[in-house]
Amino acid sequence: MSDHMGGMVLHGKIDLPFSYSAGKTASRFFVELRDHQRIMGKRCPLCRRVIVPAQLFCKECFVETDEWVEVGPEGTLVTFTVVYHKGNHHPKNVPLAYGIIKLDGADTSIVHLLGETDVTKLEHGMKVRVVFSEKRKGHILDIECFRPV
Amino acid sequence: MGRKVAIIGTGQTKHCSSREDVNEMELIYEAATAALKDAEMTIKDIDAVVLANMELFEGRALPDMWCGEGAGGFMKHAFKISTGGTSGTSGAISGYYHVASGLFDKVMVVGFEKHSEGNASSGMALTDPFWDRHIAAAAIGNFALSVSEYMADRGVTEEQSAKVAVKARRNACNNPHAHLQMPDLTVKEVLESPVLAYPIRRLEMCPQSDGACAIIFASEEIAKKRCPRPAWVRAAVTRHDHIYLGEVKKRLTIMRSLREAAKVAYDIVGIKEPLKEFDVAEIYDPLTYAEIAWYEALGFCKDGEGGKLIDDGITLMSGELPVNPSGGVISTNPVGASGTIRVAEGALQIHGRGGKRQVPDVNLVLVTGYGVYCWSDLLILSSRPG
Amino acid sequence: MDPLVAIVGASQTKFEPDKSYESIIETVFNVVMEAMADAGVNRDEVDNIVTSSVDLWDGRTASNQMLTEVVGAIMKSESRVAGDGLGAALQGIMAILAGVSKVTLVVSQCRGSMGVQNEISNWVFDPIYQQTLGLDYLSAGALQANYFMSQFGISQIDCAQVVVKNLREAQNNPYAQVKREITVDEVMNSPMWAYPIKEMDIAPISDGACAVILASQEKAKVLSIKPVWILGVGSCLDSHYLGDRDLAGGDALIMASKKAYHMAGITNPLEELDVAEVTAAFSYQELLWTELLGFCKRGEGANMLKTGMTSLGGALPVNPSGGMMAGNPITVAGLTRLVEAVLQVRGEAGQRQVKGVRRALAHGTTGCCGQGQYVMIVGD
Amino acid sequence: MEKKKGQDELLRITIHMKAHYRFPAGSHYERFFKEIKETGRIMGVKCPDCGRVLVPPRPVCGECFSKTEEWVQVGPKGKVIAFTSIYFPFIDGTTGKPRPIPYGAGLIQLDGAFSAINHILEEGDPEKLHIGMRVEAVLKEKREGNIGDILFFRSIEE
Repeated sequence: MSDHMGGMVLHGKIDLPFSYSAGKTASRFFVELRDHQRIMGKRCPLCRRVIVPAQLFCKECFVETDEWVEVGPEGTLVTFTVVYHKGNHHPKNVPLAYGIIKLDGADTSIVHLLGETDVTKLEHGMKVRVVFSEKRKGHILDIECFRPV
Repeated sequence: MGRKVAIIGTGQTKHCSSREDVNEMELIYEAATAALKDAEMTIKDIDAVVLANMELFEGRALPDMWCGEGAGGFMKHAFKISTGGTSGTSGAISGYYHVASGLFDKVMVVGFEKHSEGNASSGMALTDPFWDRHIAAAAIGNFALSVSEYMADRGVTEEQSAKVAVKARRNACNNPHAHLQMPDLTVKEVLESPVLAYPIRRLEMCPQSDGACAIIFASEEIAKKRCPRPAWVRAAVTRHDHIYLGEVKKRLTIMRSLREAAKVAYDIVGIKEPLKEFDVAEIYDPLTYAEIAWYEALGFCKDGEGGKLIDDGITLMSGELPVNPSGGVISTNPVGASGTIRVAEGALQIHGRGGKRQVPDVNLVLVTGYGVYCWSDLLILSSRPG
Repeated sequence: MDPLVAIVGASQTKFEPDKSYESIIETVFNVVMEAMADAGVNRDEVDNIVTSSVDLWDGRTASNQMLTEVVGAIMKSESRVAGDGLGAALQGIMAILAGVSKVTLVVSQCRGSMGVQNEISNWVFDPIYQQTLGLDYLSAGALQANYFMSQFGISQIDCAQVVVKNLREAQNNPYAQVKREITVDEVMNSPMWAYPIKEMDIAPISDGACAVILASQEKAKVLSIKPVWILGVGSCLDSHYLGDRDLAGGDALIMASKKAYHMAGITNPLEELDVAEVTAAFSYQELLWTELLGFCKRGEGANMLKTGMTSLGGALPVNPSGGMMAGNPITVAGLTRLVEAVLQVRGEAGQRQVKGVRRALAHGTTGCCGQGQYVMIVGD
Repeated sequence: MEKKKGQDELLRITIHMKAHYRFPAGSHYERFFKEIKETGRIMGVKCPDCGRVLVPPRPVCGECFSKTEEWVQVGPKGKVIAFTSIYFPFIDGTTGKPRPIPYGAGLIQLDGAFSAINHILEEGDPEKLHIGMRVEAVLKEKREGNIGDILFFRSIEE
C-alpha cells in the first residue's frame, strides 16, 4: 500500500439543463424582437422612467410598470470592452465586444454585444444601431449586436 | 438581551408545480408586495432584506444579486442564507437577528424556490461527490431507511402514516396558497398509492413546488404601532447534527437536534407541557412518518405514542393541538420557502388572518424547520411580547 | 455609544493557487483551531458558528454541510451566508447583539482551483437578459473599468501602479500567494484579456480560508488582553442589471461607508482611519473604491497612489497586505481583509505593520463590479 | 398546451450547465480509495477520544472535534440496521442513467465500525429484508478506487 498520500483529485462533471421562465414582461419583449424587430421599454407610472429591456416592475418605486414604449433603434455607446480571453460560456469566439447602450427614448441602458471588435474604432458616446439576427426565436440574442453608425 | 421583535406582515404566492408567468425575481416580488400590503407598509419602510433558497436547484450562483431587487433590496443591506432544507427557517431566524440586534428596524425576509426551472435529478447529481453521488436514492430513499428503523423501534403503522397524509391534504383545502389540495382523500386511497421507496408511498411524500413566502419583522415600538396583534418572536433556536446518514442512527426515533432545540426554546419561554400550552404548531413535515416522530421529539407525547396522537385526532383542526393548519410541507414544498412558510403560517394564526384555516384565539405557536439529515430550527411565536 | 462586539481571535491560511494537497475540511479545521487558539477559547465556549461559501463555487448542493464537523457545529447553532465572508461576520455580530450568542466563530472558505472561474461567475448574471450574452466577472469588470477610467481620465499606467504597489508590499505578507516585485512595464506588456484589463491587472485566483472569533463586550474583556472592537458596519446592494447602474458612481459603496462611518463616529476618513484593507479583484477597483470611500475627491485616486499616500508609511496605507493582488480567494476575500485589519489594530502585522493603528477599515464585495458592498470599521 | 402567438405568449430560456470540478480528496479519503482499490479492504479511522471507528474516514471526529489518525480495517461483513426498496427510477448520478428498479438500499453497520454506510443491497424485495440481517460487501472485479468499487451488499444468512 503506497504510503505517500498527495493531492488526489476527484474529477466531477456537471451536465444539467435548466429552463427559466422569462415571465410575462420579458416574453413580450422577446416576442417584439422576434416578430416586429422592435426594442420595447416599459414605463414606470410613478417616476416615468422607460426601463429597457422591459421589466415587470420599477425597482426604485417598487410598482409595476404599465406603458410599453418603443425605443431605439439607435442609441449612444455609454461604455464598451473587447474580450480577448476565451471562455466556453461565450456565445461566439473571441475577440468579443460588449457595450452598454443608451437607446433613444430609454432611461436605462441595455447591455449587449457590439458588431465592432477593433477597440480603436470604439469610442465612448458614439452612435450605434441595432442589428437583428436573421433567425430569431424569442431570445435576447434575437438582437445580433449593435454596430457603430 | 436583544430588542423585542415581532412579525407584522406575511405574504405568499399561489404555490404550484410551475409558475410560467413569472421569473424567479418576479415570484419574489409577488410575495414581497403581498407582505407589504398585509403590514400596510411601502418598500421605503424596509431597511434590510434577507433571502433564503437552495440556489443550485435552479442552477444559480449568488441569486441574491439578481433577485434582491424583487424583495425591495435595491440600495439596502441584502444577503442570502442557505443552509439546505432549513434555509427558510434559518432565513427567518436571521431576520429576527437583524432586528433584535438593533442594527435594523423593519426587515423583509423572503424564502423562495422555483423547482420547475431545474430538473428532478439536479439535486442528486450535486450531492457529496465522494460518498453519496453513486447512490441514486435522493431524499426519499434516505428517509425510507430511517422510517424502517423508526417503525421497528416505535411500532408506527402505515395506517397512522396515511392518516397524517389525509390530515395534511385536507387542511390544505382551507389554504388558498397551498399547492396540493385533496378535499376528500381517504386513508384507503393513500395506502393504495404507489410505493416510491418502501414503505413510503407517493401520497405520503412532499411535492416540488414553485413558490415564495415573505415575512416582515419589526422592532417593538414599530410592531405595536403598525400591527393590531403582532406575532412576537419569543425564541429562535438552531441545532445541526452529523451530515452522514450512517452517523445519525435511529434518526427519526431519536432526532436529538430537534429535542435539544425544543428543550432550549421551552426553557427560554417557560413551557412545561407543550401539548397543552401551544395553540397551533406548524411543523416542517417532508413526509408523514417524520411528523409522527417529531410529535415525540417535541414532547407532545411520550416516546412511542406519536401514532396514538394521530389516531386520537389530537392534532386535527378539531383536536387539542392542530398541527399544520396550512397543509404543511406534504402539501407545499418550494424548498427554500418551506421553512419561511411555516413561520408565516404560524404568525398569521396569531394575527388572526388565517381565514378558513384560522384556529380560534391563538396565543402561542410552535414552528420548526428541518434539513440535511438531522438539522433542526425551532421558533416560538406569541401574542405577548414576554 | 460603547462598542458591544469585539474580535478576539483571527486566522488565515496561506493563499495558494492550488491547495489540493489537502482537503477543504482539513484546511478549514486547521484555520478554525488557529483562530480558537488565538482567542484562547475551546470548542465548548463557542456557542454559534456562521460559515460563508457558495454552492456553485464548491460544486455541491448545500455545500455548507461539509464544514459542519470541522467548524465544531455538531449539536450547535450554525448558519451559512451564501456570499462574502463579511456577510457571515455581520450575521455573527447581529447574533451577539441580539443576545443569542456570546462567542461566535465566523469561517469562510473557497477553492478557486476547483472550477473555471469565468464560467462559474457567468451564472451570477440573470438568465433572462444577461447570462446568455456570455458576461462574467471579467467582461463586466472591463465595462466598469473602461467607463470609470474614461470618466475621470485615469490611464492604464495608473492602474499598473496599483499592481506594482500591492506586489511590492505583498513581500511583507507571509500569507500572500504572489511575492514578486514587478515593474509597470511588466504589467503593461501582459496580454490584454478584456480591454482595458490586462492579465496582471487581475488579482490571481487562489485557494484559502480564514476565520474570526467574535465575542460580546463582557466576554471579550475576559478573554482577550487586546480585543479589537467593531465600531461601524455598513452594507448595501446596487442594481443588478449593468445597464441600470452608474458603474463609476458607486452609490452602494457610498451608502455602505456612510453608514459605517456614522456608527464609528468618523467624519473625515483620511484623517481618522489609520489603515484600509480593500477588496479589489482588478487594479482599477482599488482606485475606484478608495475614491468612493471618501479617502480623496473623485478622480484623485490615481494621484493619491502616485504620491505614496496609500503605500506603507503614507498618510492612509491601503492594502499593506498586498490586498487581493497577493491572492484572490473569491468569497473569502472580504473576511481576509477583516483579519488583516484586526492584525493591524493589534500591532501583530509583522513587516506590513502600519505604525500606531487605532482605526482600521475592512471592505468586501459580492457579485460583479462590486454590486454588493460591505464596509466594517474596527478599532482598539 | 399550444403556445398562443402574440400578446401573452410565455417563453422559456434554456441554459445548459456544463461544468467540471476538481474535488480535493485529502489524505484520509485518498488512503480509503487506494486501500479499497489495491487490497479490497474497507478502512475506517478511529477517534482517539471517543474510540468510534468512522466510515467514511474523516480527518476530524465531529462529536469530539479531534483529529483522527489510527486506521482500522472494518467489514466486509456487517448487519443491516435500516433498509428500503427503491421503486422509483432515480437517475444514478455517476452514470446518468436510471438504475433498474426495484433495488434495495440499506444502512449497513460494518463489523468493527461505529458508523453505518449507506449503500445498495442486492436483495430488492422488502419482504426478504429485515433489520439485523447479516450481509457482506461484494466488490467489483476491476476496482477504480471509489465507493462504487463496492457493488452491493449480499445477504449471508443461512
